[in-house]
Amino acid sequence: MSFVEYSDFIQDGDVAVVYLGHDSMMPVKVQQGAQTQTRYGVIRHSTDLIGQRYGSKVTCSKGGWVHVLHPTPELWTVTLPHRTQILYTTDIATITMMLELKPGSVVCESGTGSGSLSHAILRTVAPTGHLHTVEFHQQRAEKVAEEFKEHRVGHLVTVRNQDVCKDGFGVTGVADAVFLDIPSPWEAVGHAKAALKRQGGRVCSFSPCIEQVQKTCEALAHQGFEEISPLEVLLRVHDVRTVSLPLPDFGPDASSAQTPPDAREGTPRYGSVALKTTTAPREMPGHTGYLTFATKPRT
Amino acid sequence: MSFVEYSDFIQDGDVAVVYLGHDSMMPVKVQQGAQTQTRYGVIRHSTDLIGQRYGSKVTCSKGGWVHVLHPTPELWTVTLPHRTQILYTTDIATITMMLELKPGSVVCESGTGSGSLSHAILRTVAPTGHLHTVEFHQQRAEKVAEEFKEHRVGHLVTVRNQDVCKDGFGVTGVADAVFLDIPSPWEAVGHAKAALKRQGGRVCSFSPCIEQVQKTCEALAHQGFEEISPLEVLLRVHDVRTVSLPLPDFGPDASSAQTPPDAREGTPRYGSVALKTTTAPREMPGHTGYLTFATKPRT
Amino acid sequence: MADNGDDDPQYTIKEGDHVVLKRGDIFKAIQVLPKKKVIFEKQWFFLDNAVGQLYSSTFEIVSGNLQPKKPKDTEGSSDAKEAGTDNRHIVDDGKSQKLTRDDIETLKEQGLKGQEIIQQLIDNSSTFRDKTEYAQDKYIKKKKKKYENTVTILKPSCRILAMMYHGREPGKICHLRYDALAQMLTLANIHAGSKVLVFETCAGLVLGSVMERMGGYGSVIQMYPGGGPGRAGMESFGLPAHFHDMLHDFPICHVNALLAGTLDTTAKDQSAVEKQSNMAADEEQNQPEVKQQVSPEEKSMETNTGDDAALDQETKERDQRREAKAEEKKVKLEEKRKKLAAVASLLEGRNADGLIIASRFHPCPVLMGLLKFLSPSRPFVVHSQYKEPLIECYTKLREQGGTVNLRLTDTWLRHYQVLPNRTHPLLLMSGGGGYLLSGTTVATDRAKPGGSQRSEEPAPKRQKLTDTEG
Amino acid sequence: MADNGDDDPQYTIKEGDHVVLKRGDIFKAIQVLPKKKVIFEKQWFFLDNAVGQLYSSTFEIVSGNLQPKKPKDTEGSSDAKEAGTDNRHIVDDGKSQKLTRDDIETLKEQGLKGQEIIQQLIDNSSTFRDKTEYAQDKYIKKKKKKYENTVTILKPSCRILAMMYHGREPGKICHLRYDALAQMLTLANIHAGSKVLVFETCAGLVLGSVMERMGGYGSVIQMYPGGGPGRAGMESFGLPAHFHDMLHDFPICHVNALLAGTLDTTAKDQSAVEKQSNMAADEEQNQPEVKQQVSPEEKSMETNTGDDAALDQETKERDQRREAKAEEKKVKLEEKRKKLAAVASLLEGRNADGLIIASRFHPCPVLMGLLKFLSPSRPFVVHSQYKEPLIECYTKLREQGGTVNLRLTDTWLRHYQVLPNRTHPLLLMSGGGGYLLSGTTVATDRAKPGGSQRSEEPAPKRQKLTDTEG
Repeated sequence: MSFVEYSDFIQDGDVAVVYLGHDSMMPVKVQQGAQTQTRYGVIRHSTDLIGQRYGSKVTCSKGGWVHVLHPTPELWTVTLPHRTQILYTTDIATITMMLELKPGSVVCESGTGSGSLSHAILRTVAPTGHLHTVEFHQQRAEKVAEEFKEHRVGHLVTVRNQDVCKDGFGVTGVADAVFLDIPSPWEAVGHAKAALKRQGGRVCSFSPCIEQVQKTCEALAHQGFEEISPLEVLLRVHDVRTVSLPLPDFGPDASSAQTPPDAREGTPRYGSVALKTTTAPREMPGHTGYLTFATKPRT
Repeated sequence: MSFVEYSDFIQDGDVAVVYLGHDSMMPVKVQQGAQTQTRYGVIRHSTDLIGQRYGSKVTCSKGGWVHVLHPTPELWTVTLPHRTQILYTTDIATITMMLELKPGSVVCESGTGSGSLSHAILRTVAPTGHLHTVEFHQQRAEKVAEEFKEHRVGHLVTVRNQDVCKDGFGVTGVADAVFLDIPSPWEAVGHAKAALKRQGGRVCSFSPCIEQVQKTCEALAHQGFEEISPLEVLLRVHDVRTVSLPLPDFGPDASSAQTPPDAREGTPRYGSVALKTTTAPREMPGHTGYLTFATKPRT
Repeated sequence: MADNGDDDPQYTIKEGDHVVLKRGDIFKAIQVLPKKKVIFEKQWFFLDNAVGQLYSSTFEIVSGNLQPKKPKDTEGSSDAKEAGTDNRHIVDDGKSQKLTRDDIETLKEQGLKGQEIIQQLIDNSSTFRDKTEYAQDKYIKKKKKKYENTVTILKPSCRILAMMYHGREPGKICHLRYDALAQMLTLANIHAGSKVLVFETCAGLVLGSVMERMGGYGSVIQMYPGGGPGRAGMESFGLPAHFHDMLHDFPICHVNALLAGTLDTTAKDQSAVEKQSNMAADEEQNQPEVKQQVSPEEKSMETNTGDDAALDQETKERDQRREAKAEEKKVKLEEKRKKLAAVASLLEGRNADGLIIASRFHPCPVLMGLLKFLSPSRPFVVHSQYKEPLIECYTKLREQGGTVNLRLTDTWLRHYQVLPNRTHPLLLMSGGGGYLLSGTTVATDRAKPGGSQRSEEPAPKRQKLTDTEG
Repeated sequence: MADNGDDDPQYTIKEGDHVVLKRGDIFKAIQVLPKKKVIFEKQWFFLDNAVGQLYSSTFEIVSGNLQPKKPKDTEGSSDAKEAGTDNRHIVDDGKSQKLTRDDIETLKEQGLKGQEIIQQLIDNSSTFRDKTEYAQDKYIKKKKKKYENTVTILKPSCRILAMMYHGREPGKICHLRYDALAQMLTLANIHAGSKVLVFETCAGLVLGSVMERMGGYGSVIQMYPGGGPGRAGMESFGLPAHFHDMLHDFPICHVNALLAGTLDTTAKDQSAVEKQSNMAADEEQNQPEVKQQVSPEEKSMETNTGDDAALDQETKERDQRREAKAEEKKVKLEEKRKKLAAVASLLEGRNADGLIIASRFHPCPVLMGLLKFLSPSRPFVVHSQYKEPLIECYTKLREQGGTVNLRLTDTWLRHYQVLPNRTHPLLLMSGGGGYLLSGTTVATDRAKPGGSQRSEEPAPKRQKLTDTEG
């Protein structure tokens, strides 16, 4: 297992994702002899996981069962331990495409946060690209570096514990893309420009507030960035369900000659109709942040 | 006919709406002896309109036919002559509810513009309410006053040609609600407060840009308004259509014993399925403006 | 609605008034009754002290009673906050708050008010000053929600009640969001002096909104399914008494008979009226809205009447009661008959000015049935939580003709936080407020009944085969 | 991708390169060929002068040729504008622009460039200075669009081509909006080294995007319906030659045979291969994408070969050609056979790592058929312009089991204008980018074939009867 390469079988030392049910998953570090407690009972790593195929059904001690999934950056995003606000897959997918990431891309990122985006970047730039990620919070920088190793992507990433607004990304003229998720992105725009290749590249800044976007756009324009394009993407989840709609009873139809237009074949006058449809969740994320993209021209 | 009262029959002097087809309508001033040219031919007012029932089908000179509709503020909004950017029904409906308009309400409005919102306000506050509307552009103020008369709502409205930011609404302490659609609404917030009843009332400001909203919110808070609530409403139109989806041909099914899960009853293996669905229009209005509502407390 | 000063009783809370309690974004509709305990946001209190106070006043809840608050006291002193620029120095050790849960309980027992407790929490948080302004704001909001105990009493309105139902019990109003309701009222051109048909299972919210918009002028006919018209939501509007004079109701089980001209509402034939009454009884258990209108006191009375002693006496009384009930029933039936006759005559002309449908029923048969009561050139609007049944309505109407301007829409509503340097859309939004199908009736060619009414569009605008509407 | 300086050929436009022309938000993909006339935004020009220039350069079109522009020249001097605060003084008399249409044509003939013409228009507008900044901006944009004649040449990328197709020809890509494509690539975990199945009728855009994301590592198997794989969009990516080595294709008409183990790809049985070739010919006329790949020159060659003189000579030549063609066909068939055998062996293991479907076909049978080729614990994503067929997919998958994490979603995309005091969402937005159904495969219990596989959810999480998923 690695976050950038599929394996067929679960091995000692892997990180696996236990699927407990819809929207309910947990990551597990697979260790010979270890056990994991779930609401369906205990999973014994040596017998239940190691040597099993990813995707297998595992019966827990209480008789309930779960599926064990191969980790992906997307599964990691929904199961990782939150040390900060994180970026979710909808924004991540947009960032990946709009930054034009692909195998071989060199990317700078700050802040690393809980590493949600970092894993997705690493997946996309592997096996020949590199991620330089800067996190000012020391505890977090250490923790995420440890996770990268556990997820076998450590060779693709350099974690730096410094203040990107003061000290930049620690590299110059090497990046194809730069991503900013910091409170004052406009203070780091100059460093972003310096980190990007002379031939140009793409930059993205994520900010929840429009004032941050305004200042960042100003700084980007001032630094000569082009195609400055702020946008927002929201995910809408459609819950599939079967609903039953009762039919109204308008009373006996006196004029039997002309059947009323509401008479339905095969359904009694006084019944209901079942219907496959989707419903919107009562509440949904109304905003995560604005994504401001721009292109650094050749300099 | 009046914009605040239905009639059954078309009379000389009415304004009627000619429905030519989906999203194609035009207003007509009904006049004994007059004619109106449409793409289906001429409509002769004396014979084709006057005395006919609203909603009737009228055959034009070229043999095509149209329906003649009773005017409503909503039909007026989609057919009125644009002298400015106008407010559309989606925003108007929201404004009407969130300003708590009802029969008897006294409302102040600026600018009047092309009168799209004004007609909707008049419809709702009639027969006992009143609209004080302020328009700084003289030509427009005169034109809209003329239209109010033609639409038989002149008795419900006072049109003032002045600068609301300098001179206010011309009334004090009488309004239940104030609506602002001007470039610098924050300059009129004080006048809005003065126009509202001592017991309190509601205010709404429409602005396309967020900076206008920010300044207006600041001014509203400064003037002691409460429940300051900026929002946005967008209309999505769903086009109903029947689409045909071809079925893929996976080739002859060797194992006839186990029918594949994709085999459909009654449809040939190599055919298509018709489906009632809706599609989104390729482009839709992505923004009209922000609506900022607030409550003036008792003072 | 001239300005009559504060003496005007409309601005004063009176006993028996329908009011709305508000805290933050939370609303609750309630009637002001003496010594009636009210639960709101997990707190118990009496409304008695509110009587005689002005509407829109804010009260503090002090040991179960309302205590008027000075205006402006509610506002947090957000300017006084001292904010860090980022949160790099915050180490999450779970120990940043020095006040324990027990400390807070002690503060509450000491009678500290919500605002004061929050200030204590801020003062005792070692990390508060290091948090970004954004995070500080979140913190205060969270704590406010937990410890504040003020309540504002509002005069009900369509806006407030629609927001209340949507926030508290969207299931009861078929997930009709307030902006969708706003669209319906406008698209249906609801206004004073018209004759409007309403078919709803939204607890009476839609009915009340229509009545408010008509200001007591004109007539509203509530078409209701078996079990009686649901009106709790309409009552919450606290509309003036004379508004109720314009309200009529008609059970839809008589629609076919009325349309066929076979509905007999004369005194001779009671069957129609009686059937309706029986059905109401039969179906009551299927009507959650109706059941909830029965107050707990009434229920307990019913269950406590049984007593084993003095059986004879009881039997006698029971007979008397039965007789009295039979007489009562007769009078009621006669009243009902008169009412039914009146509303039938309103409907018979098939000249209503508007139709609003928002229900848990399949909208298609409802719409096709009720549309027949409209004059030509009148608007109608149907709401449904689901899009598919409205597609069916649309298709049927296109096939049948008699309508133009058909539109299937929904609205998308977004609220904003606008604060210095912290402006953004709210992080949570409603998933959906339902779909609307709206249109306008037109005269159908009565000369050619039945037959080929399909091509209701002008000839030059032929449809492509696969497009139902261009 | 180290920084190799400008000598690196990847930064230089070469003959034969696939490039993208850009003006404002308008894109067009084109191959750089000598003396090839190009039409872009109603203007004709040759690309020859671009060869040897750097990518992302902007050119001015001067009498049909490209002329490199200095950077920064493109930007309008928006700071220099003098704006009115409102438009009260503007009387619309239709006379505010003093330049006539003829004047403008004269300016153009004088060789004035777009930017200069716009300045002339501004200078000659009596109302421009009185307009609000907002209105000024609109005016300039409108005029810019009309009179500017610059073009930027970009290196193609998934981002640019996806935006191009969506803007120009959404019908060709099943209305798959770029943000939806972005979701698909991420949800399907497309990355170097995996084995991915692609089924698309999006002109090859999805295929190209997948190939770009895999960087030439791993394998992509394009499953294609009759008529041959559509790839024009993929070619536009201008991917390095070695990327094509990882691309395989398989006609779906052999899927059932392959799954049943009856597909014979040995030399003895040519029928399978031949059938495929014939079908390709039969169906070509139903494939607009394929037809459009035929260039006008090829077409005219075909129609001009007929000549009435020297019939004998012709007959002879025709025979020769026929023989040569037959031989050629044989060789081609053998090649095809080998390729089919190779791809069949890739699929037979049923161990693909991902599946992406975006087509005009009903997604349900496509998904149910192709899902069988995936390993357990692998993601799949299906796009459809319509929600209903994906509801069907969802329901089928829930019935059948073998998948988890099913989600039916769509995304909502909003672009912003951020300018001092003029920040707002763009006034026009895309109506929709299509719906996605995504999920993950899991191992099915092969011990119990058929039978009751319905309760694929863990026992304690029972569904309500009316809910398909909670």
